[in-house]
Amino acid sequence: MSDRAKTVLLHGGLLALLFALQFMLPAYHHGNLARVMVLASYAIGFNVLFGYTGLLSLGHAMFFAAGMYGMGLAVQVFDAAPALALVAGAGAGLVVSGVVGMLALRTAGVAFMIVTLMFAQAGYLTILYFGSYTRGDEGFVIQQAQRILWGIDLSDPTNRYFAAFALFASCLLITLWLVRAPFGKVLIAIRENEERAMMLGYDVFAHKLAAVIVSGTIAAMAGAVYGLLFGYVGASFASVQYSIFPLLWVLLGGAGTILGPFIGTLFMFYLIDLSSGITTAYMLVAGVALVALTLFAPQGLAGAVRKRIWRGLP
Amino acid sequence: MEIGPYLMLASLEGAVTAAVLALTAVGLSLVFGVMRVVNVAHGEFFMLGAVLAWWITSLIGGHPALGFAVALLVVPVLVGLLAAAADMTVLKRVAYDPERTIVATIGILYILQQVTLMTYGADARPVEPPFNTRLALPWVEFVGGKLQLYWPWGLSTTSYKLAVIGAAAGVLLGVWWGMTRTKVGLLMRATQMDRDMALAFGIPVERVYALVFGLGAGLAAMAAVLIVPIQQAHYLMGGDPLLLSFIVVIIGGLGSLPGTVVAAILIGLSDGIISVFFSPTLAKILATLLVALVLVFRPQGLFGVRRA
Amino acid sequence: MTLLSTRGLSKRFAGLHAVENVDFDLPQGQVRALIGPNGAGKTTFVSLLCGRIAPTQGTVIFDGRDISRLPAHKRINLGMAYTFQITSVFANLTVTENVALAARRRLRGMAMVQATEQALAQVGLEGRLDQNAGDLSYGHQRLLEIAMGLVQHPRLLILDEPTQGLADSEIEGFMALIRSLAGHTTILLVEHNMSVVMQAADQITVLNFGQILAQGSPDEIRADRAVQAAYLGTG
Amino acid sequence: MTNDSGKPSTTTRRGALKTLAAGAGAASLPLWARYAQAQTSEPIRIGFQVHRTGIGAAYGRWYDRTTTAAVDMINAAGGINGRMVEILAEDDGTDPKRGAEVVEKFANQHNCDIGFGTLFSHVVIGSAPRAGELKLPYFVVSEGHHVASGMLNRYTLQPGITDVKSQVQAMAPFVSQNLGKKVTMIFPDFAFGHDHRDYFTAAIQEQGGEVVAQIAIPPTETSFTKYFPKIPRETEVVYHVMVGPAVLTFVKELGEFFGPSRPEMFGFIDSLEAVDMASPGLEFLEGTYFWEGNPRYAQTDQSEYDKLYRTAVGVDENGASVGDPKDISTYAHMFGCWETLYVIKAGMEAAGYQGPADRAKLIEAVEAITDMPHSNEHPQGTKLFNGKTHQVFGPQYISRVTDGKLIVVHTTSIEDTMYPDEVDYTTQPL
Repeated sequence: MSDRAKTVLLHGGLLALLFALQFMLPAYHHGNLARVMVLASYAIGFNVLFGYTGLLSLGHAMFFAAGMYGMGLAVQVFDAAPALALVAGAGAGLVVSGVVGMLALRTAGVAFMIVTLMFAQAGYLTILYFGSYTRGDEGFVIQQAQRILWGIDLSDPTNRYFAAFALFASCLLITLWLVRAPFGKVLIAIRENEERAMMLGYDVFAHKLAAVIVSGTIAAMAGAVYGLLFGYVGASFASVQYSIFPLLWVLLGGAGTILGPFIGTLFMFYLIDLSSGITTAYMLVAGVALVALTLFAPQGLAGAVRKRIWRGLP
Repeated sequence: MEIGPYLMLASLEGAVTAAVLALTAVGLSLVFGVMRVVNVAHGEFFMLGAVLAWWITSLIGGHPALGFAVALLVVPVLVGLLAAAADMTVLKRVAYDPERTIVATIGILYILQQVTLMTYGADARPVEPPFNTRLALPWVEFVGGKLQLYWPWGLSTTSYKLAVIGAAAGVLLGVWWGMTRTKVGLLMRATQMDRDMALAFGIPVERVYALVFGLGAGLAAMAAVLIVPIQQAHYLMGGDPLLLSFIVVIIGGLGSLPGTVVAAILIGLSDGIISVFFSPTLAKILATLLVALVLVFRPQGLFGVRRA
Repeated sequence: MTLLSTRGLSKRFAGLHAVENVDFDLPQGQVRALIGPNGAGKTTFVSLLCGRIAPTQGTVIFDGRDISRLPAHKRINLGMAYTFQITSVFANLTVTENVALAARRRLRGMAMVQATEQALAQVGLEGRLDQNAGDLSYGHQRLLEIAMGLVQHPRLLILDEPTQGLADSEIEGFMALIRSLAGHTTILLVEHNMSVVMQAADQITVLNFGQILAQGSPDEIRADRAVQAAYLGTG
Repeated sequence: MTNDSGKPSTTTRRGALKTLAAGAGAASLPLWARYAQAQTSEPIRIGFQVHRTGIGAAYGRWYDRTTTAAVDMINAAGGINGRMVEILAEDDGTDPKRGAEVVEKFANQHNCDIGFGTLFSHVVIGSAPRAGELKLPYFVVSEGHHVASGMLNRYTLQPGITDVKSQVQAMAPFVSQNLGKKVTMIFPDFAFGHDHRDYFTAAIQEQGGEVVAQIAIPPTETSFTKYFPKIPRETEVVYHVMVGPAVLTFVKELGEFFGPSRPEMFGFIDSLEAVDMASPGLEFLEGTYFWEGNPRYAQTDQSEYDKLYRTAVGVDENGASVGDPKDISTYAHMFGCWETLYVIKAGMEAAGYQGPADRAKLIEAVEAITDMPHSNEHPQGTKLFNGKTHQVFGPQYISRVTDGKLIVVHTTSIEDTMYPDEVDYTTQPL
């Protein structure tokens, strides 16, 4: 079987499975999977930058929150329709990631991590500062009546699942196409050897900036959809913890793989959900997972598959 | 309050912040300088210092000064040993790769925080200061063309706060002396300048790394022991010192100890004084952005000496 | 016609004059060798040409255009190609993908695939297409570097110590390759191996202490006393 | 069983010492394990959303103890409609995202009849939309104004604790008549603090007073003295409210700032909730005033109801854990759990609640409740429930620190806490 056929089969298979699960899962897991698909889209966005371009951002929550607040404030303050609000969310992510990228990409390595962390912290405080619009830490509700997209009530579980599925499928397919396209191959080249990529004539800065923007906009889209599907916009989504989560998910699933973010998000979600029944300190699980991954499996679950079973795994 | 006494009070408060911050940040800076890694778990070593100080003072009882003195001696050593163990079991095994170290120390951060939650609990607990007298301070004013002293409302500090400043200055002098005048300090500086050369000269680099990592954490813990009679020990208290230390270390130049101390004093003092003029939350936003922009536009100057 | 020239090109590192005031002209179609003792500033000089490092002073003119202020990738896009002295391949990517990355800037689809295969065949790596570049022997990585240069069909190919670490048979192949390119590709060859230089180069430029010491045909250079002195360390 | 201070889930000071000393990381048992008593076939399952971790954990621990005590008492008296009550507790990490997930878990995984219990406003606001969609009656004990403001939905109710708007506006008459007209407010710079700022500023103006300065303190702040010089000299009353782990530092530094010559002080007990009044550095509070949701110290005229409630939860006359006098309860808030559970009981009994199919009936039954007399079920005082706004109204206590104890000097009337309706949830479909 050719690589292309295997790729189509694998990713198409996953999407078909997720589509079919809609009709089989019990309500609780049905709801969880919808949530996981939105969060996995966030992780997919993070992975474009971290996994494929080799840039580790510790401030992705600011993009997620930019989308969430871009959408939420459009609805809350300007009474926008959901479709327009989603566009506003994506637009906010585009602008924020563009500006942050222009500045942060002047640094590299550890400095890039710290700069993104600092920008994200400033973003978090800004949300609190403009409390008269954002309701600060408390956040606000997107009412059910404001969540009807083209006549589809997104608060209905079935519709929510399909909306989450649509977001996830588009993010997955877009990134799959992207990393197999020349643009994505250049990103990988930059990850592997930035100077060599430059000396092959590629505009490294422009490619990295594009990667930040694609990554940030996908994260923002996930944030906007999250707010719309679950009816809440709040500052906690902009906090440091929500910048660490996608890193954790992507590392667990396999950085630089298309399926890794989904696998990691799903795995971590259930790990926390199950361990919270055993210990109150369930974030301990996250800590142990991070240390263990760094020590024993830096390539993650899908990364191990790529190493041992199929080298062509995109 | 008039602007004069106000600035004096802000400076006094800022000096306490600066003293504790300098100790914490010097620990972080030392680790970056010698080992070239960023320790994200640094704030949790600070938190552990405060929690262990509470534990020891509670166990000992008696006069508060007794338990506090024991804590001041024992806690930094305990935390330092723990950090050295983390260095040898985790950081050494990722070969001090800068990015993997950050991820691993984020993991260590959660582990320390959550284990503290499971054992110590979620409450904020106070430690009694060994001594604490309120000292009202005078200010001068012109009355009928003559200078005279008066006692403005609220212009005061406490004996303990002054002691914190003194103790921190003493410890920092000790660190400076250790780095410049002792053989261990020489080994550290040699390792900092050129790891490979140090290895070639038979310096036990791995042991130096464990020592430095332990020392860095120990300094954070000592800062926490000093501050815990003023604040309280709480399992989530590590976040703020971490962020502030980052800011200080970046402004001062990563790896440069004098720069770090100067930056700590600058940040500590300005924190109080800026909030005179801006909304405090806005001041924090501006400070954070400033740090990001300093890193963006002046990275070489602020990262100390770059390696070729 | 002159393809590349520099005027007053200088680079100082903390007071050290790595390249000083170099005026250099390279006519189109020529194979030029750049030689000189260790530390003469050869790699610094070619790095200035392709923009890896910025000059302290002076101009670089390529195809009649002042490119001194252009970033490296734009210079490459004008038709330069550069192979690294210390091999710098994409170690975790396959041999094919390494060359394809170089080809893709110019070509797409089947044309890109063909050009890649052809370049790899030219350097004799056609049997190792799916290996990771990092798993190749050092000599093969050098050849891969050259293939990455060739596939760009550059107007100016800068080869920095291409034969270092190659076996004698591979050097033979390399010489044949250079000969096949001669005429339509201008080549700037930084080289230590004197027999390669003498056979391959039309003209030779000698650098010493960052300055041009001599320039001329292989025979002229061989006879030059100053060059001999520089190489023997008495100059 | 009334005293649960020895239970593994509650980390007392002594307990913490022991576990720290052992260095053991023993995790607490999940609640369901402790409640797995053999009872009648089908217990009523109440999902208890609790802050076990995160910034709200100190409150969560006492909400847990109060809930446990109330459920034990309800079960000992025969349960609800003859069925035992079972608590299924899940930690929400004081995080809105996890909060919403926990609500889903209650509805779809644990098959709970209702959800109950959470305190922090952002968790309530993040979780309530899901509760509304899942049609899971969601009883919050948060004192936020979010319920009565109309932001939430028909399935979210707050029948056990008054909201911040009521509390704050009821303080204004006492402050202006007894303490002074010129007030400086110090509050945290986020939504909870902004509610205090907005409601109190309006209320004191109505009383002819004024707010001369508003000092907002950023979240994550750990030292406070530098903000105090902004208190204008003309200030007659300092109004302070602070939350989070740094509250003791805040109050201590306030004392150190003023020394012997302080103005009148009026604080919300949130500034010292779960903090020992005997902590060193708090001596200056003698003679200052506090709002208390429920008096921490047993008063001389303590009601029988408070006595019973206090004993049941395991709190001594000073508001501390019976087992550990240094382990101070969150007495001003946690009664809300107790009272809410009894409102649930009353609602279920009135609705003849049989199972999840009767959830809508339960909502209607609770909406129909109006008067809640001072009783064992409502030990904090007589209350009035507004079915339209889903919010309860009740008395507020103002205490003066006397000999290191909080002595109630004024009790507001329910009328003082009332304000015009901002929403009518009963018009929303069920």
